[in-house]
Amino acid sequence: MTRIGVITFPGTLDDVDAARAVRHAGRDGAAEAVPLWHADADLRGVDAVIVPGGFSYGDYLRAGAIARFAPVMGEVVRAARQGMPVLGICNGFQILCESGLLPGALLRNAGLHFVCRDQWLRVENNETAWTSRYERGAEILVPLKNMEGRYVADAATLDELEGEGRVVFRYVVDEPEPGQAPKRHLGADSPNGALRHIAGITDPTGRIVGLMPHPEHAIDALTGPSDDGLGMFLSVLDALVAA
Amino acid sequence: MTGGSKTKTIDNDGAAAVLVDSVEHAAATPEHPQPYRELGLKDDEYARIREILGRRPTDAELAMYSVMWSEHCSYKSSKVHLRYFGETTTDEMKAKMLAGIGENAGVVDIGDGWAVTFKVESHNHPSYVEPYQGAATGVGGIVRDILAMGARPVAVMDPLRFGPADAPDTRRVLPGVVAGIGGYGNCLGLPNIGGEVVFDASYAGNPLVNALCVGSMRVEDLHLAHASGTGNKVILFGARTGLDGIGGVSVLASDTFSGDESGTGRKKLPSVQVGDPFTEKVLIECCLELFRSGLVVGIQDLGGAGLSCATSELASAGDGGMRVELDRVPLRAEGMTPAEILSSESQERMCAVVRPEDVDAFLRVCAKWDVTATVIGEVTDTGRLEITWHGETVVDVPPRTVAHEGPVYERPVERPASQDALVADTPDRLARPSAPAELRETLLRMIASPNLCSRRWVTDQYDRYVRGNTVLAQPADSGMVRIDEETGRGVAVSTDCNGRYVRLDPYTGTQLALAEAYRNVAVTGATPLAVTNCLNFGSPEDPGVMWQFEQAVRGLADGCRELGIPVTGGNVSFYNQTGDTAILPTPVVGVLGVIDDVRRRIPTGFGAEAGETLLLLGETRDEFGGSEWAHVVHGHLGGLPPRVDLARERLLAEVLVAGSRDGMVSAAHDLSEGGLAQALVEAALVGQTGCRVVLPEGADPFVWLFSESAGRALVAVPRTEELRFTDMCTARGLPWTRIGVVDPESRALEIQDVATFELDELRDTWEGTLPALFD
Amino acid sequence: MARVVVDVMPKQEILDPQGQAVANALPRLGFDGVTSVRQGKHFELEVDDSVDDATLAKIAETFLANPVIEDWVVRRVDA
Amino acid sequence: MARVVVDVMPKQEILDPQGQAVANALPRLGFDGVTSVRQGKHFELEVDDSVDDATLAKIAETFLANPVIEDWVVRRVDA
Ligand SMILES: Nc1ncnc2c1ncn2[C@@H]1O[C@H](COP(=O)(O)OP(=O)(O)O)[C@@H](O)[C@H]1O
Ligand SMILES: [Mg+2]
Repeated sequence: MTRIGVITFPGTLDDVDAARAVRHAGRDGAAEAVPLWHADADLRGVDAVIVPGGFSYGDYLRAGAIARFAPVMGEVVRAARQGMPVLGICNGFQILCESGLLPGALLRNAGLHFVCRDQWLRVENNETAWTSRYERGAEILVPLKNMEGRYVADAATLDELEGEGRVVFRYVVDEPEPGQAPKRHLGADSPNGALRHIAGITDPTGRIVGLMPHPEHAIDALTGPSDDGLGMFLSVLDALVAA
Repeated sequence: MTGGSKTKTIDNDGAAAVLVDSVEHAAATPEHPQPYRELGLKDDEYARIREILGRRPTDAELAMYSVMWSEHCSYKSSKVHLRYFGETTTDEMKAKMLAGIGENAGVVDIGDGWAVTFKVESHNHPSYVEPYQGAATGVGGIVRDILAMGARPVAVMDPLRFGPADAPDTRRVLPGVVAGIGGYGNCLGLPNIGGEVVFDASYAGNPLVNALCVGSMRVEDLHLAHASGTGNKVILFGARTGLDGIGGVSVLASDTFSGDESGTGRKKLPSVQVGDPFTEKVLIECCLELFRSGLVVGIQDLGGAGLSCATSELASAGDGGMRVELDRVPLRAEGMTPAEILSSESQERMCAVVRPEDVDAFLRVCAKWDVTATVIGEVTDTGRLEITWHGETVVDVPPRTVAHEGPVYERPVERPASQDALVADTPDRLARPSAPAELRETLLRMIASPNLCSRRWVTDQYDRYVRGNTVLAQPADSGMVRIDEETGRGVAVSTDCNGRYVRLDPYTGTQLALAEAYRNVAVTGATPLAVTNCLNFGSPEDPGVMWQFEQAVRGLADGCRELGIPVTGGNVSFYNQTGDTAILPTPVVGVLGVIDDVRRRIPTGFGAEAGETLLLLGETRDEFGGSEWAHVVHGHLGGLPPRVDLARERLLAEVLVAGSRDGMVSAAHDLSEGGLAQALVEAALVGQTGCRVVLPEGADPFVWLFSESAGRALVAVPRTEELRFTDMCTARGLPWTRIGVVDPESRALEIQDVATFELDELRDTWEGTLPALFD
Repeated sequence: MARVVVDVMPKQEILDPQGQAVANALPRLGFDGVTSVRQGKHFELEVDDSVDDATLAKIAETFLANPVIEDWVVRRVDA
Repeated sequence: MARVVVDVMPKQEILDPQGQAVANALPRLGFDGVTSVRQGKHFELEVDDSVDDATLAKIAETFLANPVIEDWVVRRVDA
């Protein structure tokens, strides 16, 4: 059975949701969600790690700035460098950036408000450990909810990300261009001011992925806008079984 | 120093010296003047305290009595009226109620071994002074109330009222309040599943910020605030105690008994508290782990009146007394006096009663969560609440006299003379639109008006997804959360109140609020089960306001009896007025319902099924008193509110619940402010599907589109179910009218012989208002 | 053209959860000896020479700080 | 015991919507002449005398500021 760790920091909120998504993806008993505690420098033998959303330590200094120093993160960084798949969602993405596992940083939304909405994303890279179940160019609908979701990096870093195909998700606006096939397009602005509409990125190996929107909240149309997010959790199970 | 020899100067952790007024000292200095009036106590109230104690109170005792005997804590003006709720609750209504009025929050049994607790509270004035923090701490406070019942908080809601949408002060207050509710609730990880945003000039200077929280637990895990078991320890845990929110009590510090302002005197402090949602989140998880581990005998949150309230309530609910060593309380500020510590309203604190043998385990759980926890005292069998400060007794009182035996007033009640003129000024004289172009223009103007436009600007700032159990949230008639992931059992909650209706007729208006909340729950397919309320009114010293209040309570209680669901708790907020002008009386009513499988919820939007027929359930009458149309188009308020028929509401609810159970209804939306037109627009926009409406032959389109008759709902039924559903309505005696069809291909709302509206036009109009005002 | 700095801090008696969080984290990161941290805001303004001190005081009071819960200091600095 | 101030500002090239919002609001409220506003953080630390400048620099760089997006200044001030 594949074991996927889900970290809880003080102030983590969407850990229950990430664990539920893992259970849904592994319906037939193929996967188990393993709770990991911030204060334990121990990954309990898991095959992959999800750093979930929330407000670790209240996000008081900068989102993710305090969590990155938690004992468990030392182990995550070590394991990630050895190729363990790691997914950072929202606060988890912020923590991965603060830890240096992913480049760039996430700043306060350009509109200065917390934003909670159903958001269309375009899958730009389906070769990561977490996105293989999607078609390249597919559009998925998942909740976006954050205060500090504006992705920034210097121009050289952005160019590098683009050049290496490491932008995994981009925000697209929900109205299809009139007269066009149902292709959604990049709006004038991303919902939080993210540079180049970047919603998620990966490291050079394609095993570490971070994104602001919440695929774990789109695993069942009863409680989310769609079940489009499930693909991410199915993807990593595929990757781990294949490995 | 005039205080005399018994005054002791005690060093507080090496900080500034503090003068302590001990019980012994108080007994020896009976004539020492005390600033009881500044603390809000009347002469006779002060005299009664002296009588109870057989001496003058110490500073600390005076601080305790003054906060606990305040209107907010003692319900001194409302108590005699609120009794009516108890008197009208029958045994049958009590059957599912596990805890009711008097506990931190009401608890109901929702089946399968699950219990749900919910309550709404006001944080009106603090939110006017400091909108962000006032609203944030309002959420924090209600969440702790729910936690104190042993429940996991699972959702919040926020009924809000503001001054005119375009008033400059509303621009200050509303964005701050919304950001504060979001800032706190989002960080706490509680989905916001609904609320209200209402604008009216009467709320300028008196915004209403009510916050509701829902919690769930297994029936056997219910915890009540009892300090029983002599020898059990009292543990204070959570945030440190600081000078925030001590407000009025600072006069005691500045006024020490020498009256000497130069010494330890403190300038009057702002009674603003700052919330720390992170600490509260950790406190929630810590408490839940303590409950699970069976380490808690009794628990109480610290809210208004802080430790004064927690210690006196815990002690008087238990079977003995309590001794507290106040100098053990972890402090955040230097030189705090016992009176200040007792009155501090620092947030994010809880107080638990724990068996001595469990103390270590309790402290270990707290340490795991990095929560500060301190044993501050123990349960005794003396029947007294004794509080010491470095060995000196500063409080020695019978706890019930503080917590429950405060003054009770029978305030004068009088129907205002002006009420007749108000009722006589009916909306009949107002010019009504009749030509199609006028009706079209009226509809667009109505849906863009501040009270009817989309609330997305607000709700997009609230996390509605966290915890993954939200089945319905805005836009929906009620919020719905799944409680049991296995079975799909869940609850739906709605809050409502149209203050204009209540102003015109407080009794009927309050029943209309109840009826609307009840209906909102039923249209989602849930069975209404229990009621909570937040009664926001002007000054109780105004006999006219007391009349509104009395009528509202009677209307609500009588209505609940008729509907067969109990009031399980609530909150009263008085003194919401500017000068002599009170707010619109605003008894916010919350109704909670249960649904045994949330997969059978009925959504609001059209288009869930391929072919749907539109039915209007209930009767439409020419009713415009207090209506949104009269308000928006004519700025008029007069006449009588719509008629209320609770038997009809009950029938409507039964039909809707049956419709959900048997899969006969694919969408439903209740009719309230703005009438049928508003409901059609919302259902079409939410479902992103157009429809064709044909009003009955001979109908007056204006009345049909805009009347606010109660007891109605718009439903879409799959064509295959139409006959079965209408037969059921007919058989049960529920009037229904076929008013059109949903057209899955259409991107327009077409009202035959009136007008056609493109959905894009409707959306831009409906959604544009709040962003234009507040961005 | 002048440069003006405004520092806004939570009032002493008001809870400062942000500063608190930083203070609590430092020892965990191996930094000892920091006994207290308070966190506020720092504004840097560029203003025309026409803007006088009274105006600056007013801007700070009405916009940059919330007098109910914050204290603030306005300083002109050399560019 | 020493008092230390750390000011952290968004890098020049990084959009600062908070500062921007203040700058845009000022003229609407009748305050003219403010040509630019930037908003950052202001920390006030109390540190033991044992804490040296190198440690303070380290605290600021690794923790109080994120060098990817922010610049910072550390100053000791007289109590
Ligand atoms: N302050 C608020 N917070 C959260 N949700 C809100 C708030 N105000 C309104 N809503 C939600 O917006 C939707 C529309 O509100 P409203 O028109 O008042 O509903 P109704 O008339 O059915 O009571 C509902 O889902 C309601 O719960
Ligand atoms: Mg409704």
